[in-house]
Amino acid sequence: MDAKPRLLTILDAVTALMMTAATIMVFAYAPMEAVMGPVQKVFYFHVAHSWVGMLSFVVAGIAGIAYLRTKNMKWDIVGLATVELGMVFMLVGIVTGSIWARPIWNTWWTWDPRLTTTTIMELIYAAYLMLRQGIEDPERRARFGAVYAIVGVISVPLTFFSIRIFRTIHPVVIGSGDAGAEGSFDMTPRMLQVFFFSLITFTVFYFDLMWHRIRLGSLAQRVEQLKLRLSE
Amino acid sequence: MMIEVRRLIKRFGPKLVLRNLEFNVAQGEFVALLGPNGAGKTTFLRILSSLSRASLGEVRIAGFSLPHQAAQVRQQLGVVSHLPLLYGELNAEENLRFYGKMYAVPALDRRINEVLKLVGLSQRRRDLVRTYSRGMQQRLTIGRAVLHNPSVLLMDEPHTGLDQDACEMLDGVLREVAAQGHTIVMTSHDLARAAGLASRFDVLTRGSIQASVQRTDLPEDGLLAFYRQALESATAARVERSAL
Amino acid sequence: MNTSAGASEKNQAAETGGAASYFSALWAVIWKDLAAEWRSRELLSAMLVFALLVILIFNFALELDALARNNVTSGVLWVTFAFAGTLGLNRSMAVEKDRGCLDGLLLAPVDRSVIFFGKAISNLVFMLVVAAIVLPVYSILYNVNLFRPGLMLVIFLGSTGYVAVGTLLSSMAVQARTRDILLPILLFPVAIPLLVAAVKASAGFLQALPIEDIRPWLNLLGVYDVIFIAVAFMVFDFVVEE
Amino acid sequence: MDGPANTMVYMIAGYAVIFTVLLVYLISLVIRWRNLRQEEEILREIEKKS
Repeated sequence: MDAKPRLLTILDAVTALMMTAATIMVFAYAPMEAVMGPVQKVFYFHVAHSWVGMLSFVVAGIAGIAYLRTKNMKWDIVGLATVELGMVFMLVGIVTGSIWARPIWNTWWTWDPRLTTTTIMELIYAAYLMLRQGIEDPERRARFGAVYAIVGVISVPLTFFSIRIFRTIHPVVIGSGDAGAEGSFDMTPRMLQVFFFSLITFTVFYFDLMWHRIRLGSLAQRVEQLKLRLSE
Repeated sequence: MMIEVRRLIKRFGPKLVLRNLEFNVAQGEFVALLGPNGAGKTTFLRILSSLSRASLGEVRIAGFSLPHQAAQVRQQLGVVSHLPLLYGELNAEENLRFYGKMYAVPALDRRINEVLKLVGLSQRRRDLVRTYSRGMQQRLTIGRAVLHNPSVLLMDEPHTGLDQDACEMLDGVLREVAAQGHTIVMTSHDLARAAGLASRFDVLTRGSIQASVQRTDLPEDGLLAFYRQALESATAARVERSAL
Repeated sequence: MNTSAGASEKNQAAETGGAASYFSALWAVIWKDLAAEWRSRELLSAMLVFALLVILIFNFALELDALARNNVTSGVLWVTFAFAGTLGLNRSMAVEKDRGCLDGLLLAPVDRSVIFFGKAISNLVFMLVVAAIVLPVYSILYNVNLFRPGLMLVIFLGSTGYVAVGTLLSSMAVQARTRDILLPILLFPVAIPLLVAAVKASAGFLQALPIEDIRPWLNLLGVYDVIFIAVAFMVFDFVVEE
Repeated sequence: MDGPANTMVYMIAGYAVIFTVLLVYLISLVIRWRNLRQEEEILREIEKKS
């Protein structure tokens, strides 16, 4: 498994192509939004990052369940990989959201449900990593990580609803939602195309990165096993 | 057979702690499990006591297999580990009553009296366990383990941390327990102590049982020689294997 | 050997007296926690002193004058309960772990949920005792009447959810190297919806808002309790079994 | 004067953040991969010797 699989190389190339295309589309193809100006273009990648962040945390929960059912270490590697990726993507999502909010809402930060929830998600998965760090035995580490990932992924929608009951000012992009939210806008067909293309691109990017990160995880596991065997 | 273990393998990550261990104990035997530190004695006992799972292999206790029939196995087991498993803020009687309820022991009050008498703590039954000496705690621990009349008693280094007198008293309790027909497996690294108690001696090293001898087959004062020989042959076998 | 005959007898007994022996074991776990605590009062006194200190600090940090108090009382109360709660949860599990009693519990032929519910219920009792002492003290200190049935309900619902998650997470935390600091880090982010709802519902009752305004928060509390009791019940086995 | 607001700076900042973070993450993956490979080789050497 040391050699890089052909399929992965192809996936790398496809991802690179799509990323380039998406970037070009954002800057050259998507129209300028009439009120917000250029900053609106951040939105395409911002939403894509947040989406991938969400996706990866859901995957973490699923990997947790799968680990507890099968006790197969592969699922632990998947869980750790997806949490790490989720943290990176979610961080970008939060920071870009904040940058977008500054000119539009006139503030870097608001305690709106999505912002707050995503921030709490980051904290949950930071706690996940700290929990793992505190446990030497790989089998127990995997078990506890899986349990915490499940607890975490269940608490996230509840967190969202709890803050949702406060009034939100985050624009609801898809669906009619509260139309009065400041900074919402109607997407032209071109905008929609760019938007969905970005989503697809970043989803592909996620799976590409996951593959790499899982390979890294397997390698780390081999090294850890070697160390344990030598310390015997 | 009270305990039947077939081809037991336990790995921690890549580390093989128990390799193809075979172990059988008949009803009423008192087996001393000897071996150097790190041989896997404690791990093996934890698997027998259902606290840890085997990676591979078959474990049957009193006819029930682990881990599928863990609840039935647990009912048949009394366990003494190197920790007391007692609550310091409760007295002897309360500790026993608590465990008695967990095991659903019938006629609990009478049984508690019997057990306290057996381990010689009737006088101090109302004292908090945290005020007990190490030896008294250990005797109560054994009382706790036999409370529900288990058919199998597992003990991990029961003499650890006890002085000479406490050891003698503990041995007295253990002989009495053995005389009641419990099947006992005890790990120990104290050969002299084990020699005075057990009816059978097994040497566990490098993750499997290397040798086993009945007390009756043992020459006078021959346990040490037997133990040394078992360890040496195990080392020799390993050297041979790695030379190949 | 009559082991097989004896076993089937025992099985039958387990089937007929299943519920009775389940609750007898559950009660035994709760009873021994409460009895031990009654002797030493270690945990409760620590929780209480800590809770009162938190309130004292809030007094100076927030300048709890009469006007501010109405708005922040529920927040102060829940921060106090949450902090004191983690203290108790951690200690109650560490006691089991240190003397090997957790192994003792696991060796018993009872369902693992007995251990979980037993520990959770005794933790709940500790939290409620702390609340029962903090509330009157707070009422006297700040001259507000906290004795409203609605608030009691919220405290009960909030504490229930908190100890359900907390007992599960503390049984993981005590098995980690960093156990002294780990529990709050694990517990607070997943308890946020619970705390938000509890604070809001308490504030609603304190300000005598119409019940329609409070109901969403009560619903959220109920949903959180049900979901997390169920989840903790399902995954607790994996936390304690090797 | 009702044209698009001038928010170019924010757009640039946004994309700068996106690409920087992703780049840093990719580099960290590569570095970790290399370090682990080295470590693995060293450990295998030691294992062979013993």
